[in-house]
Amino acid sequence: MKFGVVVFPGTWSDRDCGQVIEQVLGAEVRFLWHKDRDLQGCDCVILPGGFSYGDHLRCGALARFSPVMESVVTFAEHGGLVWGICNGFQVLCETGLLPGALIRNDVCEFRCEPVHLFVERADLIYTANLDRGAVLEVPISHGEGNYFADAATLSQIEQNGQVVFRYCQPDGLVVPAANPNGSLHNIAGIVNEAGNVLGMMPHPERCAEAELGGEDGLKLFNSVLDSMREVLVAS
Amino acid sequence: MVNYLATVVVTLKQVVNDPQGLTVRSGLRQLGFEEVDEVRVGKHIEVRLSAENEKAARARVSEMCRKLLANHVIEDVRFQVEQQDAQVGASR
Amino acid sequence: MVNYLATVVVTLKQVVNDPQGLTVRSGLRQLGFEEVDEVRVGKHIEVRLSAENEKAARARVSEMCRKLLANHVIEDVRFQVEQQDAQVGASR
Amino acid sequence: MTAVSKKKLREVALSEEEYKRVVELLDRQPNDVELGMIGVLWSEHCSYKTSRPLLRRLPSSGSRVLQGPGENAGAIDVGEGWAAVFKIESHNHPSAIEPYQGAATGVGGILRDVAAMGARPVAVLDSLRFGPLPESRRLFDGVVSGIGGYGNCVGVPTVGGEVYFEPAYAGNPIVNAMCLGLVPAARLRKARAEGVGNLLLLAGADTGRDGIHGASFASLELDDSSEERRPAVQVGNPFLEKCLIEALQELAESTAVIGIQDLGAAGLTSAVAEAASKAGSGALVDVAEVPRREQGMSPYEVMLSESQERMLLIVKRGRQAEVQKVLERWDLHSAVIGMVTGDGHLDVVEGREQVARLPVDVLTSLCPTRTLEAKPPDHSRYRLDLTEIREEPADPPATLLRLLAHPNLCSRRPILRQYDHMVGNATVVRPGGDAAMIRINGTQLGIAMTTDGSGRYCELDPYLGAQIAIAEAARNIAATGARPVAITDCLNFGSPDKPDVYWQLEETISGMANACRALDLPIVSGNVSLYNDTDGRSIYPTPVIGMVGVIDDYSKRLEAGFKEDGDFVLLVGVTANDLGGSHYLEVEHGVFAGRPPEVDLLQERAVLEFILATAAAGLLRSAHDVAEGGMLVALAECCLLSEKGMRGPPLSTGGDLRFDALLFGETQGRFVVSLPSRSMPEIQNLARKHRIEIQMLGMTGGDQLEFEGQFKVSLEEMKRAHQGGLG
Ligand SMILES: Nc1ncnc2c1ncn2[C@@H]1O[C@H](COP(=O)(O)OP(=O)(O)O)[C@@H](O)[C@H]1O
Ligand SMILES: [Mg+2]
Repeated sequence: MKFGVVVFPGTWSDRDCGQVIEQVLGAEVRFLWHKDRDLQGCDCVILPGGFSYGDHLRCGALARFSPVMESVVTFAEHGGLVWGICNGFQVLCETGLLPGALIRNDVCEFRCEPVHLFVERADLIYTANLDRGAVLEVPISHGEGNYFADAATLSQIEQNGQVVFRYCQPDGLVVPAANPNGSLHNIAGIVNEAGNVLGMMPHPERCAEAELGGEDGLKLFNSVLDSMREVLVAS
Repeated sequence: MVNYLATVVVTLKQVVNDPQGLTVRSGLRQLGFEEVDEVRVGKHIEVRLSAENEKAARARVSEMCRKLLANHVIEDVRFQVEQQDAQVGASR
Repeated sequence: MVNYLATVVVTLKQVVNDPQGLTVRSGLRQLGFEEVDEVRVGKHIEVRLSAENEKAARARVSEMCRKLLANHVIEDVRFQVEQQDAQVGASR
Repeated sequence: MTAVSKKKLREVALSEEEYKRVVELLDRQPNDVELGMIGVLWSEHCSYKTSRPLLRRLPSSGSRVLQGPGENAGAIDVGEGWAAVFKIESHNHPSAIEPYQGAATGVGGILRDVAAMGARPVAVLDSLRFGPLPESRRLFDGVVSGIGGYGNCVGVPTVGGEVYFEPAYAGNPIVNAMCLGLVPAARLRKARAEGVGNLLLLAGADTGRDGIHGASFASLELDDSSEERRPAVQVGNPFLEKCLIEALQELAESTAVIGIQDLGAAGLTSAVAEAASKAGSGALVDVAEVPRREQGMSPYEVMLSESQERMLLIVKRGRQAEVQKVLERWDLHSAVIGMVTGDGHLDVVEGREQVARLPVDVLTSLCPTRTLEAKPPDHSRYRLDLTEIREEPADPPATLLRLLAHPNLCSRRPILRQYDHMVGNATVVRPGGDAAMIRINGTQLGIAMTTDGSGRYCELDPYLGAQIAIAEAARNIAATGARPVAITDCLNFGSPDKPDVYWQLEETISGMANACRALDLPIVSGNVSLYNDTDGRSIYPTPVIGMVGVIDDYSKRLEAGFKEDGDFVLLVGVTANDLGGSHYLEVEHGVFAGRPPEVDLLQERAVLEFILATAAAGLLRSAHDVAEGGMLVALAECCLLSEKGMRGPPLSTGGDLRFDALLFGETQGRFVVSLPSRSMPEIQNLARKHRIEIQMLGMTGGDQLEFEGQFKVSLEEMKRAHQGGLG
């Protein structure tokens, strides 16, 4: 099982993801430079957090045109695991691999703080080790994480069950007060219909060690690792 | 080739919330501008380019808008193109 | 009172560095728009307000620009004001 | 003899005597470009002509010091082959005019200083002062989002800082930013233009007409004419800076790079002159080779431009291609703009034409220093007679709540959550308590950091105030279990041309020097910001101390909040009637007066050693220093950070201790700690050994802060007061 972490100019969660994958998870990681097309045989490609191209114009707008993204799109279309975190989620929306867009937080301020996530889908490779209805504590760190989709798209996402995480209270209640950025339907993370492309604003790589204040994020990395091991063994 | 200045205006679609507009509105009201009803904030992008003629310039700018300058999920875009005097051209 | 729509354009002064413009320019060039010479990114702000008449509206918008909408240290600002049909009035 | 107009001299901010000195040194009149270059380098901001003689009093050596003042940043050995590189810098004047960009480019500048040492920047801290809210709202909001805006984009966590609101800063805010970076000690870089024939490579942003005369601007008072100088404010490009930092990291081991110097105040002129001066060499710059952002720039403008996000690399001749390849990988422009020469001169040419030729030492070391008149200010308005003030606060819980809601003491969460304080996966103590701590991944080492200033105390007594700033910073570090090891400082003062301000500067530096020696804390870098005046009124003298501490095993770190129910809570240290300059007097009696608390440096050292010993032995569960607002506020903070209450027997005063001083006085050298009951005997032993007084205050638990039969406040009330303070 090999993780690939894409590095755009302005990406900064690449190193954190790498540290978690290598040192906490004990798995293999390759850094994928934005100018290269080769995904180096990675089984799961992470588009990490940061300010790719300075978030100039719009978050993720310029990153989507990089050579590596051509390969990522093809990889995703063939069922490859593509996991966008924070800026990566924004890139996936700009690319069209995920529906909707992320606009400025309703508070018009950057927010770096822990939030709680209600897990809606436990049947994905990313969430296989979780239970539906579980509550995770994961930090956010963004200025533009306000999920928007037009009414038709939104109802389609909901009908298809594409919402994976919603902002909630520590007790699991999904209420407006638990929404840190104004996202429609408290959406914190969604998948594509096929279930192989996940985008989420919170940073699981920041809470993969008790020393840093929590281990809930590690559960997602472990889910991917465990599920993929099964897949790889089976094939 | 002729130099053109394209002015591209990108605005949030009416159905999209505009947090920045709301913040500016409440800022204005706090400053005593109570007559302000609504504020929406968009982008004003100036692109200097060269093209064969105005029609060609328009076509190219329209393509830029479609490909990069606006996200059509959330934004509307419009632009105008005007010819520039040769010597007003940009630095490099 | 009459409803007005003010369109305020805030641009960085020509001498001021525009990092966003530089990035968009190199993005456009990488996308094959090599004819692009310079890009500058500013703000397009739409303010709906009510006022006695157009002159009063202009005076107020001018004050808003000075006090909040632009920082004259680094930005230039210009605006225009037009009357709105009553029924087109703002949403809230 | 002045063949130069007064107007021109004013433009370059040189006095007539200074101009005479220039002519003497050169043995001729400088041309316009030369005059401009000398003008900026002889400005207070670049030359430290007023403060330099005083700064020599500060101790700067010690067993851990790898690099003292004189380079882009200081460096200390933190163990296991790692060096911590750090410096603090002011951006007060630009922030006053354009708060967002002023603060943002302040962060950008300090990141480059650290990156130029070869280090990866891993933490930012800030120290801010504004006039009171709500009038200062716009400045405050703009500065906070500017600091966050830059740091968040670059991906360096902002892990700490401080902010205070006082009328004295209304016209002239203070915006200081500190950065700490890490680098294997063997790879520390220096800013030296060594080796005749080696090349000067300018990398990063293209050069525009930004901030020409920014350095002299920072050395002038703010008045109405500042309006015209406004283009001195620049727009930062954190994205480009991030790429620059990554490229430098890729070049970390390259032997092709001889030296690195960031471009800050006075742009190319300063960078090249400094790098040549440090190496005892000379340099030739061809301005025609400098990549421009704008057309038609004159050599003068190119040499003085303060465009951000640029770095000067001194590269081995013939090896520029391999360096440029790395820069190109990050889409960074670069150009060879000159070379190192051996004749001790800085030559500026434009193509074939000579534009300027100046001895490097005229630009740097030969700038005449100034010794000014010092006179203590009239302090009669600060006289305080405690006998006129009743000793018992009428309603201690109400006073406590008012203190907790005071903008200077309330929760900083509305600020901290705008800063990414977690990126890097290393922040093991988050901001909000005392010092923050980051770990060095791959080791057990923890680095604690804090910034502390003491403008209020310094206004009342700069000598004492300076000592308090250092002692308080040391307590903040020790409260995490880390040993304080070194300092960077930023001296924010009014115009030194005023005798009372110069006196304050002298007194402050003496106080700092004294405290540093007593606590064995070298100052390895720093910055001086003078002329913080508006309309003739100076800010409070405000030394800001950035302190760094080290703990060998971060798993033994402590935090300020209580941890468990049923733990003992102790007050460490002795309390005296220290109400002078206290927030209590201000909030309860509307008085800002008196003499600040005395700092007994020997006692201070003993208390620090005691805390470190008990932390190292694993006896404590939490530690928090007692500072503004006194003991009761400290206890409330321990409760708020943990959402746990505390309950104890009624408090009593012995001897001539006043009850208000016990609750709210700001006596130095004190901590509030919590510990499991089984630690008690061992703590008592250590206290005896270190000759430290400890006093049992109560036990953790419940949902109120209560002294039985005396008074109580609920956690909920305290939380509401504390959280709402910034509006
Ligand atoms: N108050 C101070 N205490 C100690 N060192 C100082 C102080 N002020 C300046 N220095 C040192 O003097 C040198 C020049 O400072 P400065 O001009 O601010 O550097 P730069 O231009 O590289 O940012 C630096 O090495 C700095 O650390
Ligand atoms: Mg420097």
